[in-house]
Amino acid sequence: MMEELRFLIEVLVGGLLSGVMYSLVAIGFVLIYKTSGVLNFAQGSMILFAALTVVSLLERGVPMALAIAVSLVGMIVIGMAIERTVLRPLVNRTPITLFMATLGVSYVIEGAAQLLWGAQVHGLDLGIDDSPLEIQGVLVSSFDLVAAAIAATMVAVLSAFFRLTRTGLAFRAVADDPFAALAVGLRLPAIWATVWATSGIVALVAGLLWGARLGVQFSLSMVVLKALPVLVLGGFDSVAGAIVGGLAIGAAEKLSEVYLGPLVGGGIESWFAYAVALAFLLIRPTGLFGRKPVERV
Amino acid sequence: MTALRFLVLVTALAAGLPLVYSGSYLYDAILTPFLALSLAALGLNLLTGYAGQVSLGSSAFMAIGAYSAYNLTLRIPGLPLVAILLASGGITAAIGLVFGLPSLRLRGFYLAVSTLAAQFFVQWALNKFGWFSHDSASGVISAPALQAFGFRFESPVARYDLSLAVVVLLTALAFRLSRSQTGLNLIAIRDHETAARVIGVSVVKTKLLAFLISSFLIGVAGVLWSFAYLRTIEPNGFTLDRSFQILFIIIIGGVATIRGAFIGAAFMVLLPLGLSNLGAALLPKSFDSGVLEMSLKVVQGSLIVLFLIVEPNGLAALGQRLWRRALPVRSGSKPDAQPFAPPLPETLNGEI
Amino acid sequence: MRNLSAMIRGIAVGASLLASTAAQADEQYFPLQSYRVGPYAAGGTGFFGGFIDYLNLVNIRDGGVNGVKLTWDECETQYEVERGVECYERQKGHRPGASAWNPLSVGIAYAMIDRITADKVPLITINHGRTDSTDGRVFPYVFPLLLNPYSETSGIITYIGTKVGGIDKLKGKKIAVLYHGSPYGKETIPIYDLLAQKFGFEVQQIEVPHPGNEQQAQWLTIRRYHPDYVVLRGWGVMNPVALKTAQKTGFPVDHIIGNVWSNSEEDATPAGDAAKGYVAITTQASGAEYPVLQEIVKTVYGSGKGNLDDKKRIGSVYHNLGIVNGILNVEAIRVAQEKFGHRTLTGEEVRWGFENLHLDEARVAALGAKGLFHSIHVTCANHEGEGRVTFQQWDGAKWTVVSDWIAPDWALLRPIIEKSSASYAAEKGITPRDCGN
Amino acid sequence: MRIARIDAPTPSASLALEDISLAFGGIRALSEISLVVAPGEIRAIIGPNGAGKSSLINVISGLYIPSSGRVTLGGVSFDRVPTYRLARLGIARTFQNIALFPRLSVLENVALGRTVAVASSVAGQILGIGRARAERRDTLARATEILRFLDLAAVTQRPVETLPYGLQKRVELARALIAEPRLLLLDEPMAGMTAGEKREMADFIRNARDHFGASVVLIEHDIGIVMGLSDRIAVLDYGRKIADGTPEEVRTDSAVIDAYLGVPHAAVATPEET
Repeated sequence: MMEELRFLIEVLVGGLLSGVMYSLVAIGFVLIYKTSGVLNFAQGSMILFAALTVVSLLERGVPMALAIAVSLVGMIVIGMAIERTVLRPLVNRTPITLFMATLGVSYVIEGAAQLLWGAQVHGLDLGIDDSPLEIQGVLVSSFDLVAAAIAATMVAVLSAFFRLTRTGLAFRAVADDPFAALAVGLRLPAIWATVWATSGIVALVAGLLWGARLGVQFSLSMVVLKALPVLVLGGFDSVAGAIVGGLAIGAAEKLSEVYLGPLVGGGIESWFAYAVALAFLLIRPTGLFGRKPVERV
Repeated sequence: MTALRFLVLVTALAAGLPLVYSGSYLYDAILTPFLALSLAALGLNLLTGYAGQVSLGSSAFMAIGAYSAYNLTLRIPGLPLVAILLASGGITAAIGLVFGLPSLRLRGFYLAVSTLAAQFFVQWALNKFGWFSHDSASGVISAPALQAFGFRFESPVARYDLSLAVVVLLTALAFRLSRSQTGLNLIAIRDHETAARVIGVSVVKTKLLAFLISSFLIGVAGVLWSFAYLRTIEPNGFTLDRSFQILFIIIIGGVATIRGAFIGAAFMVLLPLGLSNLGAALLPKSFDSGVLEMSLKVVQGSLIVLFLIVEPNGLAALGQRLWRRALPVRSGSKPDAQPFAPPLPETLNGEI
Repeated sequence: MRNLSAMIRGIAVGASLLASTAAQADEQYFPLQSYRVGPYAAGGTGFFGGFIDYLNLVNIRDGGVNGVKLTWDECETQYEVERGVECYERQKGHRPGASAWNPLSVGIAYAMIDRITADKVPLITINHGRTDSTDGRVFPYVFPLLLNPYSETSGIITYIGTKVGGIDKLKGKKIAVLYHGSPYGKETIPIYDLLAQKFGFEVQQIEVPHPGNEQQAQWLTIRRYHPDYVVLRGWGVMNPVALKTAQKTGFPVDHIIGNVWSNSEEDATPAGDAAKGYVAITTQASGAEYPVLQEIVKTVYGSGKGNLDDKKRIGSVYHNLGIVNGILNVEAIRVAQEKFGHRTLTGEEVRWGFENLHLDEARVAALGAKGLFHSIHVTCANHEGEGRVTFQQWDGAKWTVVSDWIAPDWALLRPIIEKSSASYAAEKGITPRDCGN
Repeated sequence: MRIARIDAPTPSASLALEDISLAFGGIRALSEISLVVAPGEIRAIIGPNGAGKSSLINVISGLYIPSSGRVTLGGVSFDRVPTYRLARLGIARTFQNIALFPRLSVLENVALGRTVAVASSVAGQILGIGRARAERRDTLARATEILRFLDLAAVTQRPVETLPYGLQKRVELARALIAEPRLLLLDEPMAGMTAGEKREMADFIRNARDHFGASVVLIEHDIGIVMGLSDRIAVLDYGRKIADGTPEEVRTDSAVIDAYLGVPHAAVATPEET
């Protein structure tokens, strides 16, 4: 009995910690969706590019701090470049067109990343210990704890940025009402550029943590598929939703795989998260924290 | 030139092609997959382009069509080809209907992402339950040749002809649908759901109908893809990437046009092939093929973005403009000035 | 001229008009459906790099096979089936025609079975492919050389048997199989069950959904099950994640046995320290110390014709697999030339060569590959050729062989294979050949 | 001062509202509105901006759900009006912000108004046989007639998004009329029009009533037009009905004068910004 309970807690904790990792990816989506209404599918390839840059520099003998700094600059440039060359010419186009454009961008980034750094598979060691930790007999991954802490720090920094700085306030104004923001003289393009640059930074953090978990390779970009149900559950335009949604999806996914999986033969994680999100949506069509569009007739 | 006449002309040319040229590369590597993808895109266009319901699950429905056809041929020996195609499309349509139910409640990206549930669930189920693949040890099925009236569609040209016949017939029907009252209803719920409801369009019925018809076409496209083109069925061939590819086809080709599906498919099939052949032809053999392919990927992505930027309404609109420019006299006879319209089918919208 | 013809093929007009222009000296052509881009590029560059390196070695060192030059061209598939098919259609127009197809992709291989059978060119699926294509009576043109998934399974269980102190000691042991959620991953489920029954061990088979970048749930299940060994039937990113998650959940890595698609440097490196001690099956040892590799380094890389960009990858698992694949293809041609003459052979003639490919240990040694792989003996009925397997352990930087060459239990597996091939034959209306035994 | 209920719902009425109240998250938009529209009557609803006129129309068409009260349409009484049954009940409406289908042609938009009368199967429509064929011909004939009636014959093939505002408003009216409604709800059909266009539109509305025999509920700001066009006028202010009667009665009602001339409200004749 105790044994079962402990196992349940282990699964739950593991799920919540995985969920934090999903949130990390989801936040990158939310930032951009909130301000420019774009579901940026290139987020995955940005994650790949960021991690690949860091790891390739490390392998060429560049110190970690410098490698991260270079990648950081690179990601900011890429984020702003996408905004400038792709999204701005497409302003006022349908959301689906914007989405497809970011898919096109992801081809470009994936191709460029491999052209630049090769198609090899790399290990990425961030120097975070990954031996299992036993707390009250419950096994917890120390790496996941550290990763969660880093993710939490990033969210805190982002929140502080958006609450305390002028640009941040402008961001929130734009997210609330682009037309009003435009009317009071906020420069939309400058804010968009900032947001895209920020999403580049988020991609770097996600790339490093996920890269350390998976190794740095092409399939790193596929982590976005883990973030999509999180977005649906939490609402595309809510940072808080991305966090709560991530935790909920992570936990639900692991619990279902362990307890429900054996009943149907296992391997249900790939779609179960979507099913959970979908079931939830039928109750609340715009997610946990998503805003309901107002229709005027 | 009226739409139907244009369709007949193109069909005649396409059907006559094998008389002139019979190299298998053209049919097996270009035209047959082009036809299958066009049909899938046509199906998605009815759903996404006309009815405005974004789906990212197209390739799952192709898979359902393919597996249905496999199991039908396997389990009901002697079932005629037409019945196989109809039943495969029908099964896909029925499942599409179920996965269309969320559309009654969700919209936009919420709906789009929810269709991913279909994508992953179908892939999982087909892989999980051995029955679907006749308990084949490796799960990858070798598709038997399709037969009709004692004829086996085995040679590249025969498989092309079969695809052509199916695609032309279904395109003609889809064209008629798009011009009918029901076709207008699809556009009505896309453009203004509230207004549509007020004027008496049944939103529930119309949305589900869109899923039904769209899934039918995509299911048949899946049969062509697996039986006429690849001749193998493997669940890994129906991934999210394929769904994206089909979505690309309609966005680049032209949303809510019949011809957009074909133009877009031509673009998406020929672009990578053309680039790859061009690269192979122009660059020295010693050139690193990995570098080449990655560069091509960059070029392909850039071209997609470029087309999205320069042509909001897709290549179909671009083609139409060029056509008008080439035939300035005809464009003057647009029926703007005509006080009364001729019978509805031709005038509701003059072009395909 | 070839550039021009390729371009015209690109626009798909009049391809056949020009395809027959190149009828010069004797050459033996290999179409390579390679993949150097996409998720599996690491495997593709290694394998096709090794294959090309060996073909180059034969050309440079020996001037070809009995004077017949080996030629090839590459067509990128990105591991996607329809691109593989397009490449097939593109490359089959080459004159002289293809000697053999070597896609190193199960999906592409499947899509080609009907096509190559109609075109009468052999299809080589070394270490992978349909298990039942081992039955050459039903699949005359398909050759899953060295190893098929069933033999692999048997080999792994035999190895675990030696680790626990004899195959009879397996009784009462617990083995967990962690498999990739795909047809490939599922293929061996019945074989593990069969072997569990036969040897009296307990087996739990756990699926990891594609791509496998999250395995917390699976490894916690394993932790609760508490197996003696875990077999990793992985693919791509699933492998390093499995090793990392095993470490996270406290499972000893040296009790994880990887299968043939979990056995490369690319599978272990990304896991970092978590992979130290990991064991995996292989049909060919890694390392560059074998004479044939030394010759490749000296002759091919020495003259700047080496195919790998990164010379550190010479002797890696995929590179060596490519070299072994090269040896088998070239030797098949050599065998066929003895029968049909020292000239350009047709696909059908090369097929005969494969079907009579018999490299015993002495011949393997003569080829400079002693220790690289064991031996092969292909017959009309057995297209796998009784390849032996060995096991290698990862030390954090490279693989070291830690076992003898092990022979899988072919006799046990053959009836299952024949049942499957018979069902295929019935489905496709094929009458099995009579192999005269 | 609150006007007493001056008319009671009768079975023959095209529309009857009984004590309709509506609130948006605590804010009252409509308070106990009662209103009866007799067959063949042109009934205007006027009032300052934010008085609740459009909300009332939206309640009638089921887009808003009232917190209390009942709506009787075509003899059937509802707590909440099912929008999808609206057309079948013989009710058609136009929208304050034009709700046409922008990329379809004028003819197609108008043909869509006939949806409710289509009974043929989808297969029949695709194949163009039997009933579907007859329906199609019928739709075309009716559309042609209505487009001619509304002076739109010259633009039948134009996508509506390319038409000027005034014409779009007219197309919306045509789309409503082709359904042959017994009750026509017009939400600011003349907003943003020039004086000439307004007169034209008023004529169309009057003709539509005479020609097709529909009752009309009309929201309009231009008092001059309303006075000339309507049989009876209801006046809303702050979500309450403050007056109801013939144009003459309303013109002299003190509450109405207070509401329109009082400080909080905008001038009457200013066209509402939409």
